[in-house]
Amino acid sequence: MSLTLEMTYRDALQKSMLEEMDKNADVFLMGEDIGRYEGTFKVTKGLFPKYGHRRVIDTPITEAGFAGIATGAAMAGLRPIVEFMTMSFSILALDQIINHTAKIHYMTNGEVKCPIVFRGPGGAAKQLSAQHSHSMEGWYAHVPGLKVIAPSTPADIYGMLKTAVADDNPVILYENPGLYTIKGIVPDNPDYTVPFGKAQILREGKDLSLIGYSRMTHINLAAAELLAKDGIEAEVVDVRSLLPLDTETIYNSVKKTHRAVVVYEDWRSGGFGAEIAARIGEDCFDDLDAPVLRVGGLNVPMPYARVLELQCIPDENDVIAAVRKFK
Amino acid sequence: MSLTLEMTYRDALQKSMLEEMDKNADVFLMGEDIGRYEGTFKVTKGLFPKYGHRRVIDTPITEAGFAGIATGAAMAGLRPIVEFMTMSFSILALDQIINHTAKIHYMTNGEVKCPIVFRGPGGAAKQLSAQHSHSMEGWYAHVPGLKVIAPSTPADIYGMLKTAVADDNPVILYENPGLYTIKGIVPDNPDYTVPFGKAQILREGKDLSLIGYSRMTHINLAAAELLAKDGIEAEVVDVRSLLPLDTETIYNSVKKTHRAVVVYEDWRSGGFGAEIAARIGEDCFDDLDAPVLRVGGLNVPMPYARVLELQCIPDENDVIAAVRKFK
Amino acid sequence: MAKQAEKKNLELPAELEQYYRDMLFIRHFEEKCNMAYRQGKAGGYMHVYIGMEALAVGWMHSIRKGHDYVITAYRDHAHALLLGTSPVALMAEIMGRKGGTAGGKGGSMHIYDPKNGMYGGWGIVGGHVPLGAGLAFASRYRGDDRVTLNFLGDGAANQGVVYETLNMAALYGLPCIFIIENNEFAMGTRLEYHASDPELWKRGLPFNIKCERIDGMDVLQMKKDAERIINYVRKEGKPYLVEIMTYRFSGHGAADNDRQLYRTKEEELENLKRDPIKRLEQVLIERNIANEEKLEAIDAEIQEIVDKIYEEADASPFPDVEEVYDNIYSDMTPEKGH
Amino acid sequence: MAKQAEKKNLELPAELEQYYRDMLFIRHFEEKCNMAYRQGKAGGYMHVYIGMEALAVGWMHSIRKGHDYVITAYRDHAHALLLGTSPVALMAEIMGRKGGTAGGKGGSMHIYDPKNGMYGGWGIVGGHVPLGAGLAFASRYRGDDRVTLNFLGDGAANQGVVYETLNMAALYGLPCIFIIENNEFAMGTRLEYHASDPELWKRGLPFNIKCERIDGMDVLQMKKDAERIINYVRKEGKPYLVEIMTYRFSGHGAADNDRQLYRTKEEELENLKRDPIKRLEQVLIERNIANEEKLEAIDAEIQEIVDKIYEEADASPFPDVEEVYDNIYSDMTPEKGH
Ligand SMILES: Cc1ncc(C[n+]2csc(CCOP(=O)(O)OP(=O)(O)O)c2C)c(N)n1
Ligand SMILES: Cc1ncc(C[n+]2csc(CCOP(=O)(O)OP(=O)(O)O)c2C)c(N)n1
Ligand SMILES: [Mg+2]
Ligand SMILES: [Mg+2]
Repeated sequence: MSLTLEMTYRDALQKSMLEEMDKNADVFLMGEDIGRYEGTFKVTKGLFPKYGHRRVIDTPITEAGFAGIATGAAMAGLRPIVEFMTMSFSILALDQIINHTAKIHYMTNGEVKCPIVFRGPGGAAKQLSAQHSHSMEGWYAHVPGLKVIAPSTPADIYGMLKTAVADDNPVILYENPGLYTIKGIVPDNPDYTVPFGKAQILREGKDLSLIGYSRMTHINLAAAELLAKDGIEAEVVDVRSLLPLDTETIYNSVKKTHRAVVVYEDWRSGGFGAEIAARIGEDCFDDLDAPVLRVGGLNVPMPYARVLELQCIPDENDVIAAVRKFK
Repeated sequence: MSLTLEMTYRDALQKSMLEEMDKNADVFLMGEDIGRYEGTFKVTKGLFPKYGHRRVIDTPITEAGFAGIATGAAMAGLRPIVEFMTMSFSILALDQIINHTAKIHYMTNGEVKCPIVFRGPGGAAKQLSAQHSHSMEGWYAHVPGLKVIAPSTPADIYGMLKTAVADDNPVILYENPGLYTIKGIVPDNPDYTVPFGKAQILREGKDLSLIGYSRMTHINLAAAELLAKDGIEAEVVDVRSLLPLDTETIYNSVKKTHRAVVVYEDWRSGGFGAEIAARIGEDCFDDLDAPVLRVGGLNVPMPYARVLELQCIPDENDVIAAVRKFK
Repeated sequence: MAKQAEKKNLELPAELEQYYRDMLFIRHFEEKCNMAYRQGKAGGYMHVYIGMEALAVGWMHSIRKGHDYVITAYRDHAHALLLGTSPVALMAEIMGRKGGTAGGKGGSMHIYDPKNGMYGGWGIVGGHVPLGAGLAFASRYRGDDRVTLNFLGDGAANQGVVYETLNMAALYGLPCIFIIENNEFAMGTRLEYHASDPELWKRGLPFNIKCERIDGMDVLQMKKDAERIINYVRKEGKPYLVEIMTYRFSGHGAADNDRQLYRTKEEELENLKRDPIKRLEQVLIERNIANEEKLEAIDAEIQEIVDKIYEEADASPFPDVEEVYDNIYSDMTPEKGH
Repeated sequence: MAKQAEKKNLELPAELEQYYRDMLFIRHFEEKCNMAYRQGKAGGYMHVYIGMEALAVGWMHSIRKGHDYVITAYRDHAHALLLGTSPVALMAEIMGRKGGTAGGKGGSMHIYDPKNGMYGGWGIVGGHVPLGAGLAFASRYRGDDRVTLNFLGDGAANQGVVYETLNMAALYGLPCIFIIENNEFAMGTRLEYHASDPELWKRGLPFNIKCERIDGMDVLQMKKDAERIINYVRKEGKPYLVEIMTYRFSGHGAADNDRQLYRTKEEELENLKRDPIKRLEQVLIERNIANEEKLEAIDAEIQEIVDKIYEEADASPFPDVEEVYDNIYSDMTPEKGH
């Protein structure tokens, strides 16, 4: 038996869910077309045949309703994993999630716990246009009572999903359609977990810090590669967890490099990158040799035409262009 | 006939709506208990008797439904003003507002306009606890396609409501329960308007800039008074309009004072103040003598007990405490 | 024929007296709440159940307390009291005290007592309805025999999420009873202005859910119907929808002090004749279970108990300011400070 | 008896031929769309109407085009074509071109053509339904005599906002027809797995809305029913709900290539027998309006037109990158840049 496996982000997520279902009979899945249809992004493929309709539950297209039902089930002690076909559809369930799920523990002063995971892909896929391309992680990370994670690698999604299922609080797992097919090494250990609130340095560098999460971490890695050719050593900080946010690791990187670029796919204005940038500005002021720059998605409802859509989503060239602004 | 009147924020808003309804037969009001019951915050008092149920429409408690119906009516050329009893309830209508209303103009490439105003009080009133105390302005100001305003004075709500009604785009008017009873001078001129995208300096000062909007502007003014006693001259920047955001006025103030505190009632982490702070950090780096500080609401679901609630909402002492951090 | 049998007055005297005491206790408890509000000892939004007591009493006496699940909106004092929640802790919560059911964090609208089966206490109109179905979902998932009582208002019955929930409850076979407390008003909006068909029991029709309309001002009838329906749901593992006709004697909430905006004094007086407490008083007298004197004694006794509850709650401390950060999460605290 | 009268074949031959041409045009147009998608010329989510043509044809021939309002979800090509939207502009939109109905910004799911009464083209399941009621609201507000056709899917019929809208439509008396296109599937979920009662026409029952179920595979019957209902709604100024039984022959969207996950080949073959185009062909032949030869000629003619449309669209330019900022607002641009 090997100690690691190579697999895609999608497979790592699937394997992680499957193992958690095997471990704990209270864990079940709920979502649109996740059972018989295997999920639109095929993340739940194979789970319906194995667990049947009792534990892999196809729902009507009623996001608010099933988010609420799953939340109620969690209040009663079950541990649901709810898939949103895309995070854009979770907007219909926001009242349930932010005004109910997130507040149960506080409003009951700890009497009722709500161990639930909401997951699904956020951000742009390919030409899904304005109504289907929302990044929602910043909205969720704004809400006390929720935890929000956005892993970028197969190992991390594997380990963080497990942490999420074990957590007694509601967790939002923000995926990204562009991540499902990327490959990576994953520990072959069903007890492997990755804690929340720990950022990681995926590439060391001394000249500047590229700070991002989810798919943007890969953009940052690619940008760092290119910058290295010009002798610029970028440190890549993979934030992984937005709430709790590991400011320590972020700040330490900035203290070392004195320059930071925060990269996120969500609309630039008011995205969670603004929070990260504002905190760095507040707490690392004396360490900064240059303004904290941000690279975000264009402030535009996502257009359909590929040529326009590509304009909207940050890529390594946008990151490099930002870096070039540092004198 | 006097050229100005003294009146409350509530009365100024009411007068403004009434005048706009008189001017344009396409303007109508919609919302819960706004007609016969006169509105929970009594903003629409007197309008039902005057205009009847055709133009002052009591709705069922179905926020998504009536936000959508009003949006459809706006698509057909009417000019609805929709009241949310509190902005917390607008969460139920978010899919309509951010995924439909905000995107119509773009998705139709300008073929369909959507002249609609959504308004209501956001933030804490008094002991309404966790589910009723949301500040929503930051969420809306994150969404391209919407305009978001948060006036702090009777004159501004009077003039900006008129600008909003005349606007061919969806406008979110963020009020605050604490503002309704404050008084101020209002021009006695039904054609008075206040443009969007223009911040104003409500108090000049050379030592630091207090940047805020809505009720927090009054907190900033109060803090500035107290600071003045200690010889510290704070400039108070009333942002008024979050989207579009008048960075020019903000930056000019910061360039003058070299120190900025951004003050907002919403949860500190991920609130719109983070965006303002991040932009100042990005664009005024060389002008800053100290980090851009933020004063926000505690990252806590609003508790009921008054002693706890008061902890959560920023007041002048919190602003002063932040200012004291400047060496 | 079933009706015939029911007419036989099968209730024991002690039972009837208990219903009477319960209704009266709720009534006096909430009059006290109103007083506390007027004195500034309670704040926020506070909604009393005055006039509607028979409804909750009928249902709560028909479930297995502490076993079955109960959930409702913000008009929640009666439900908690009947389930066995400490009235002192409840009053303390309403007054924002440390010893309240939620340590003063929830207030009147957010009463929870899960050990007794009370799952809130929710402020968003209609928002808790799927949560209730979720409790029932857990019962079905586990194969236990719990029933969930899912109370909602006539106004709430319009919210979209309620229909979504009805569909799923029937689709998954959830042992959940949707109980529409039709008190004829949603805040200041009369039933016929908010519901295109005021017969709200019909809301079950499209979903293959049994549904009916019942009078909620007669506690004895309420009790019988509640029992019948609960038995059905427990046995069949299917949802049920009932519309219960009632009336709130008070304003919508404690801050609603101009009821004339939406109803006349005459209408109120007319409805006061349906007072469920008065109605049961007559039964007690007719059946020789009590006389005027005894009723007065009970009233005085309950009034005294309620006074004590209030005093005890009022003597209890407020939360400490540091508690503001407690229990946002089970295991961590968010970034502190303004 | 009304049925008897309807059996009299009142349609003129030219009318029948037009329905046939329209259905065939939609069919071929969308086959072309599928081809464009396979070739990577169209992207995103794209949903064709193949098998359902009789439905839209019946309704669109019964309204006053350019006067009445039409709104639907993302399965929207047929509705636009029938209203008179330029097929080249439509194809160009599907291919993300500058000359598309929305300049390439919307794509297949977001087709608008307000001058012709086409108000989209919406991607959130159920989300457009209140918008449609809002269009009807404008008609009522203005006192004009427009009718709104508000199309939605069987899956969409579960969304909460739909019920909220039904209630308000009836409450306010909106001239809006809710047309449930029941094609038996919501993506990969079969009707009986998503609706607790598969008779979706019942969704109107709680709201005092007239409602019924109709066959949507026979264009002639569809036309008659559509006319009858539209006349009623225009005259009465009240909403109406109809469930129309149809079937989608294709996958849910162009990317759905494993239909076996949710239905068998046999079921598909069985349903192909209901093909509305084949059915009308038979009528045309029976009534001696056309023979095989003529039908083939029409087919070839339409195929050629569609080929030309495609070529023209395909030859048209892509949007310029700067256009990305156009029309977010009518009068301003948000902060630019990444
Ligand atoms: C989503 C939402 N919208 C509006 C409100 C404000 N509100 C609180 S109670 C209420 C009336 C509800 O009436 P009903 O459901 O009949 O319950 P009742 O108060 O009569 O018990 C309203 C409009 C709210 N709390 N939540
Ligand atoms: C709110 C929302 N949830 C999920 C989706 C994904 N989705 C798109 S179409 C669809 C199926 C809809 O089925 P139905 O309403 O029957 O329409 P049909 O596709 O059959 O025409 C789903 C689940 C969506 N677009 N919006
Ligand atoms: Mg009511
Ligand atoms: Mg369908």
